[in-house]
Amino acid sequence: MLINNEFNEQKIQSPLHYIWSIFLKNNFAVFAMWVGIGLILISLFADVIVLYSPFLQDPEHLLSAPYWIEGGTTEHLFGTDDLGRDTLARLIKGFQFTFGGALVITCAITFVGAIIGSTAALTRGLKASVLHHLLDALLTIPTLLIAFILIVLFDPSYQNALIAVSLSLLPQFIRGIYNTIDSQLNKQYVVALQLDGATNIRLLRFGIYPNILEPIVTLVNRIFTMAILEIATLGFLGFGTQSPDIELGKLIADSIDLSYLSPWLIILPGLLIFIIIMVVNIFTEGLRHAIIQGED
Amino acid sequence: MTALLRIDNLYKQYKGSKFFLSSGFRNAVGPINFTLEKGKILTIIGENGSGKSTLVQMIAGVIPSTSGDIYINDHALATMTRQDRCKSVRMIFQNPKVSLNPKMTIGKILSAPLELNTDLTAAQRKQQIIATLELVGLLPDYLQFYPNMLSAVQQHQVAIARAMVLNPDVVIADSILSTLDISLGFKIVNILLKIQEKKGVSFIFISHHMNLVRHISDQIIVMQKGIIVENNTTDNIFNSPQKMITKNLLKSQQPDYRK
Amino acid sequence: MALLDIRNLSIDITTAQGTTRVVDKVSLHIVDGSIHGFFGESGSGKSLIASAILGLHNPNWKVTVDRMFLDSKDLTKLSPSERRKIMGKEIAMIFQHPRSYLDPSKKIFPQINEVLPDISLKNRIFDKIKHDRKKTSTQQIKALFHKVGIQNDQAVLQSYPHQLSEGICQKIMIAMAIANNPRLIIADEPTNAMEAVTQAQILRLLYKLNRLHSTTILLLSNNFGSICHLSDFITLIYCGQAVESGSYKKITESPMHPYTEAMIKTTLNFNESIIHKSQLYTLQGNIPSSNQIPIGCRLGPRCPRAQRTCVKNPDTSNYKGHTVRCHYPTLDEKTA
Amino acid sequence: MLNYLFRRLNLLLITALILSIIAFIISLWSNQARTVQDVNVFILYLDYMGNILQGQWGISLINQKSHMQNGLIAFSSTLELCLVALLTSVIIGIPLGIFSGIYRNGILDYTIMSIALIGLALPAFWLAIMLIMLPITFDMGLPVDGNISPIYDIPMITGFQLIDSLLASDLYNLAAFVDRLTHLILPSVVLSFFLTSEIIRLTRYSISQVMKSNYIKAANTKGLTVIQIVFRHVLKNALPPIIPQLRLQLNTIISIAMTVEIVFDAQGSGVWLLTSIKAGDYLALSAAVIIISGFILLSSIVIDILQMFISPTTRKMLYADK
Amino acid sequence: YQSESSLKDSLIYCPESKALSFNPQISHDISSLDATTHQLYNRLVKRDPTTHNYVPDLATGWLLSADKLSYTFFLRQNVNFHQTDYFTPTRHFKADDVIFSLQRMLDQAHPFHSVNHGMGYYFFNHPFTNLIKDIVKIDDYTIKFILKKPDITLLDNLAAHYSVILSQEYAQQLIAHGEPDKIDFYPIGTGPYKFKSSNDAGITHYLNHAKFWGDKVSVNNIIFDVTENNTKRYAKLLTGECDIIANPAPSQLKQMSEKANILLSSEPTANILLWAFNSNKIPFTEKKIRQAFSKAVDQNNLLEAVFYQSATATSTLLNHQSWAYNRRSTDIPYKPQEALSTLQEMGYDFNKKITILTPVKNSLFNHSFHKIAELIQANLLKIGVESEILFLTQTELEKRLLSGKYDTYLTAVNGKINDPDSIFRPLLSCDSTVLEGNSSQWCSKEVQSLLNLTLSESNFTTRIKNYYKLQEIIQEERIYFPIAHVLRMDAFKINISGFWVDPFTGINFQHVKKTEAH
Ligand SMILES: Nc1ncnc2c1ncn2[C@@H]1O[C@H](COP(=O)(O)OP(=O)(O)OP(=O)(O)O)[C@@H](O)[C@H]1O
Ligand SMILES: Nc1ncnc2c1ncn2[C@@H]1O[C@H](COP(=O)(O)OP(=O)(O)OP(=O)(O)O)[C@@H](O)[C@H]1O
Ligand SMILES: [Mg+2]
Ligand SMILES: [Mg+2]
Repeated sequence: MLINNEFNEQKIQSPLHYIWSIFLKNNFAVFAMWVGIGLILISLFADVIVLYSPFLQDPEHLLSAPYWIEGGTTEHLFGTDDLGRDTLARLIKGFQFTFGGALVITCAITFVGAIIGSTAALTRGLKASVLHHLLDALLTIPTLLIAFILIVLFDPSYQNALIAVSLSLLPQFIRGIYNTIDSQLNKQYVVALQLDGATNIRLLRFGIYPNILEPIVTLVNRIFTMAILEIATLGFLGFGTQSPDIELGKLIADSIDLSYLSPWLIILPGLLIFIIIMVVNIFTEGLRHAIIQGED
Repeated sequence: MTALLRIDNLYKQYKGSKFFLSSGFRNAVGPINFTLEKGKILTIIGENGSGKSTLVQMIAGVIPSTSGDIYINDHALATMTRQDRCKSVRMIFQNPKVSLNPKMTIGKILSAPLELNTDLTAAQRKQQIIATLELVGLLPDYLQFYPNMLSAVQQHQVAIARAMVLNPDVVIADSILSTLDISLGFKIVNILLKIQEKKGVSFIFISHHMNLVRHISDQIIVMQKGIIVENNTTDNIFNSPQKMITKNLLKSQQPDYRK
Repeated sequence: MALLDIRNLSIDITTAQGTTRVVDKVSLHIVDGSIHGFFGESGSGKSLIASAILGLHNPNWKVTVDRMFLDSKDLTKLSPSERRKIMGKEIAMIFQHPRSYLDPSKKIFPQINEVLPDISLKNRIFDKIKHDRKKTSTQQIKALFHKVGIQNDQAVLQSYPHQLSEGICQKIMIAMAIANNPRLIIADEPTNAMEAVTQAQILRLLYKLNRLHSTTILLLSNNFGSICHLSDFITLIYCGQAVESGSYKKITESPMHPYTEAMIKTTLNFNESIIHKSQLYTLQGNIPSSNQIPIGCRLGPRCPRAQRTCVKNPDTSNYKGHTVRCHYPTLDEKTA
Repeated sequence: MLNYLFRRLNLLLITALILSIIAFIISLWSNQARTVQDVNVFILYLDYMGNILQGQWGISLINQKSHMQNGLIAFSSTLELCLVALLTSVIIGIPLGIFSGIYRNGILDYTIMSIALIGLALPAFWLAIMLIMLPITFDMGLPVDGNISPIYDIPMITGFQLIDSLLASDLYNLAAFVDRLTHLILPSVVLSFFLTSEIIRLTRYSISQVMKSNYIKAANTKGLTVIQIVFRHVLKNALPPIIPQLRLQLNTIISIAMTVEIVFDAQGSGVWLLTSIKAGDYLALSAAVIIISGFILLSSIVIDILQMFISPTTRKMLYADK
Repeated sequence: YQSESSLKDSLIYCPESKALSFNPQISHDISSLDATTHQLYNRLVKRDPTTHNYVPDLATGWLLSADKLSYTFFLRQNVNFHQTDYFTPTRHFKADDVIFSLQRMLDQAHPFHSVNHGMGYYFFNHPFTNLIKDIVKIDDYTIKFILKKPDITLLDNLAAHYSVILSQEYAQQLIAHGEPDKIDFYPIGTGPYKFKSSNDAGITHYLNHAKFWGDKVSVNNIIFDVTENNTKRYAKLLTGECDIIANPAPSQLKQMSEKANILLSSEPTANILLWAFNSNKIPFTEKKIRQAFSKAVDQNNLLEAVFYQSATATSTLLNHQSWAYNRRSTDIPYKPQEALSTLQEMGYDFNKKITILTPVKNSLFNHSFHKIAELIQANLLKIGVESEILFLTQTELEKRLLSGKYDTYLTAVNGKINDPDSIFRPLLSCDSTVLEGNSSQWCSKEVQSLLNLTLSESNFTTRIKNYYKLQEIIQEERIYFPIAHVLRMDAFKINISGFWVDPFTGINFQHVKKTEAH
């Protein structure tokens, strides 16, 4: 009798399920996930949930403080700015632009970067080496400089800022994907699959991607974090969203003169950026741990 | 009767690395010439780094050869389609822990070679896989399992099944026992022997365990520094080794310390 | 006279899957000046026991032991600093894959130098000034290398570990182990994954050390055949349970436990003139995985002699220094 | 080894070529260089490269000086900021990372890692603004603007104002140097926030990797204390791998430094580029590409080569991969 | 750490923007004036800051001829020009320097007339061309101005910032070296401070002019450290990086006034913030529409939201302090309902989006124009008028203004001399172009003749009467919607004393004193 019958009783869980079940045990990360989902919903339905239009001016309440601070009103929970616009509404609107933009960028980079990175990793020869050197060169240009160049090329606008940020982050992602795939290529199960004659797509789909979840999650997280920070930075420098549209970085820049009268106009958007990044990082950190644990 | 496998002046060279100006080549393996007949077990022995793995990997098609030809049933391997090649030569990787994709079920792992190299329908494939599992001594239930749920021996069995599922003519097993305890390794040897008995395939086997080599092989090749120094039947090698290296290799087994 | 005396050592490990008793009531009795072979298949818990002896286990492992004495010192009651003293001086350890146990960023010389006796801080400073420390230590090292059979010592001392072969590295490890003339060397599969020729060299070296300096050696291995001839005493462990323990002679000539019998049969596979390409003898079944350990006697499901009582954990019975843990041991007339 | 050097050199040349092409394209497009339409692009490129190599990078619209001069002065100031920040981050980050890595998953570790996460999540420009607002809330007298007080008139010798102000000590004693240092404090604090958390993470990872390794186990069996082990075996193995990791972050660091400079109005590359762009002087961008990327490229290669000399393990890897 | 301002002989002044040049003849922005008029140069006469009487400067006295057509000025002797790295004077100040300086603006053939004319501006020659026929040197220390017609604004003009006296000798040296354009960037004057250095980062360094003819200054170094960002400027005042800051942000005033170690100075100026209606473009050709738009905007709200206490509301173009200010001029109050009904009456097309041109101040953080525009936009929306804010840089703005394709324009004008004409003429005269200030493209015969008439009128009562009339017309026509007079504000450390600000000629550091900081 060669077979242990006990195995049959064991519930067979696919690795993804297994990872997920480990992840769910991490309360902190699960909480971050729900907050993250909440954030996504807010950014999707920002226009519906705000009580006031972010552009509506309320001359009765100029520069009122958040309600928990002396001088605040419950009418404007987070206070108003110097034109009497509701800070909460503006935060949400700005958040929509920053977070939504970063989300779109991250998806786009992940998609495009995965395609280019995989192709590069699986091809050899001239094409790959040209791409390589190009990446090497692009990686030596600081992202802010790339963004400057592209912004100057296309004029400042929200869309162009997004394009600039994605193009400046794309090389990093491609290089990251390339390196991870490349390290997978000499794994024996990949060699075995290649020997079976698997096409590249199949190789990636079954052989490689399921095994590089952890580095991908790390990479995507990094890209997302950088995207948020860069969108906000460009907005702050006046290269992003143009008035009247708002974005968290621009919100800060707009209120900078008011830092003495109502510092929360600056503090709140900054904190929001901070919270977004924290939430996403805690979530991905939990995910990473789950993946690592699930793999051994 | 012609040989099943014939190796003809096979070379493998790696780019030299000492000086960048003299971009010389370093001979890892070659020239290699030997033949293998159907249903026989050929064992390659030699010191570490003598080129055994390089040689068999070339035969299996994992790495390309620099020059020379490999013939199976008088067809040059280089001119064959990939499908034919896969059906002729298969390789069992050394360590199933790293050669079985942890994210694929056993069923998927085994059906991949069938899907890619045969025109069988899904049902036929399943049938074939179950038959192969039976051959290596595993229950069909294992199809749903992931490799990490299996014990080391079972993982080896799966690795063998993957090699056998296409019914190849030659199966290569490069030091597959080195990661196992001796007692467990014997189990694998038993399976291989049984398979050979049933299917009549030829094996190319690499091992450092001389007693085992003696037990299972029909023919032995001794390699040193990339070339074959001795190629003979098991009895001849063990009873009258010609070269010093062979004698050393044989002597290393089971020394008596108490003397 | 027992150098190391361990009674009922158990180790429980808690993982994501739950707590498992990985080592179950193992007793070990190592006679001073002997080579004690400790055989068990992969994953049977040998390394765990070794690290428990040295106190190197993870804090989240639960180690319980009735008695663990090195000579007359109770190892369980040592303070960290006392334990550290013991580790270098009285117990030394050598490992499988020696190269990975050498610091890759340092040359061999400073690594050996580190373990040489008497490097108190005061002396070190003093020697730095006097510059002759190096000389004396070089001599010491030379002597050590001579003992373990390394010839070109200068070259070796000036190399990084990655420039040396596994065999040399293992010899260096052994040299480092014997530098302080420890009473006990624990060798954890010192020859595994080495070439047969090198394996023989290392084992012969250990044997010589034992005979010439009467250093006690605890030799852990998963290859019964390669160590049994070397050992004075042998203990077999299966899945964390010590199954049988006794002198070389008793174990090889009159094994009592079915597992031991099976192992001996396995080793002897080739010695008898067996038919070419016939099936080799193996014990049926597989080693259970750590979360599937059967209750009672762990060999139970695979044991040819298993009966209903085997679901209860057998007690250890001692037959004149030959201990066995089985409900149905093979007893020949003499021992019975 | 020579082979490796050669490969690095090769990489350097090709990457430099690509960079120069990028710079050329920017300059072409900014249309300031020259506008000869019919001439072959290739010839234009050669022309451009000729000019670049002769140091004729074009004249800035802001102050009628050469772009090269402007760029180098600005970048040296950025570099100075980065170095000061790096120094503080190393001093703070490495010990924290070591603690974290050794006592992995302890309370100390969690605290340190939370700090590191916070450092990553705070937007640099926002942090900078918060620091600028500090003097208003607390009466704190750290300068918030510029490189050095305008009172001091430091002759430029090296371009690094810390050094220059030291050299000018006959004029102002050490006052100018101290003043420069105090001007660097707030910007480098902001930059250090990011850098420190990066260094903590890298160190922690590297240390915990080493702590898991076999030779640390062996060191334990030799009877060494934790401190001995850390100093004799852990650090030497764990710290060198951090450098190439940090090297990969070089462009992010410079990016953040530029943002910080803009907020603090320190006369570095950030302000230089910003004012150039505002003045429509886009040739500055191509000068920046050459200077900044050139620096990053060169320093990466230098680091790689140094790494090879320092670390025996890397050398081993080089032997292994042919 | 010792803050920089603790050094007693250095004063750091932080203005908002950089001086365009170091010659107030060609740059008239307030930063240039602050940096030059009183520090580097002297004029023939100046106005006493308290009594507003004309007092001698480089002229020791003057005589008006009986026909009111010529003035004779007697010049101060032994006045030294600055000695710097780039110029060493060999002679004292004399009549030639006066003639050189003033003729530069008057005489088209003057070798320096067109030098640096890139900064060309209305005031470069305007005030004098219609005024002075000739300037005659009588001897080295006596000169005579011959007027075209009797005009009482000569002294005003000579006391204005652009009448500074440069060195003729230096100019000749520059010509000889072939670099005449340096005259405005490496200045030589007779003022209490001399130019030392200036860099791109906006830092300008002045040294004490040791051989100054007047009282010795107590602070040896004056440093201008341009800081665009309001927040930063304030922070620098607090950290001691600045001793005096110009134009603190309105939002900071309240907090500043509460700080014990900071003082504020405020000075009314002839500055006015305007919303101009393009009277050439439908529908703003209609008076009633313009009035309706005026009624639709809540001026008080604008002031409160943007300026806090740093501006005074106004309904006319003139400052309340001006002698020509018409106290009886009618206000147009905020009445959105009325505005709406007027618009409906007039058949205003509510589907049309009107444009509001807004200049981008070349500072990264300054948004106050924009803020005003946004407030106006919101006000207009309340009566159903949609508008679009065009936020334009200087060049784009000029292009747009010249093309005439705009509805309204948000701007500010600054009176250069203390004469109502200097406010009215640029805004209302048919001769002045859109860039000179006539951003509503206004041209009416009545206004034009009134303007011209009043300028040559020497009877003061008639002048007042005329200007009253003019103000009534403007008020009725509603060509401009005057928003506010912005106050010139400076904030300084408590240990600084003795500086004063002239609303027309800039800040004066001559008598500034710095005591030990606490
Ligand atoms: N990718 C490679 N590049 C360069 N040289 C290589 C490469 N792979 C192997 N070699 C060299 O080829 C020689 C043969 O190696 P091979 O692995 O075939 O030896 P082996 O006989 O299988 O040894 P072992 O018994 O240890 O498995 C070795 O000297 C090795 O250094
Ligand atoms: N850190 C750990 N955490 C959880 N389980 C562990 C850990 N280390 C070892 N084990 C478990 O303890 C058992 C015994 O391991 P040990 O390493 O002692 O075996 P061994 O006999 O030394 O095997 P080998 O011959 O492979 O060295 C194994 O089943 C393993 O799963
Ligand atoms: Mg091999
Ligand atoms: Mg072990």
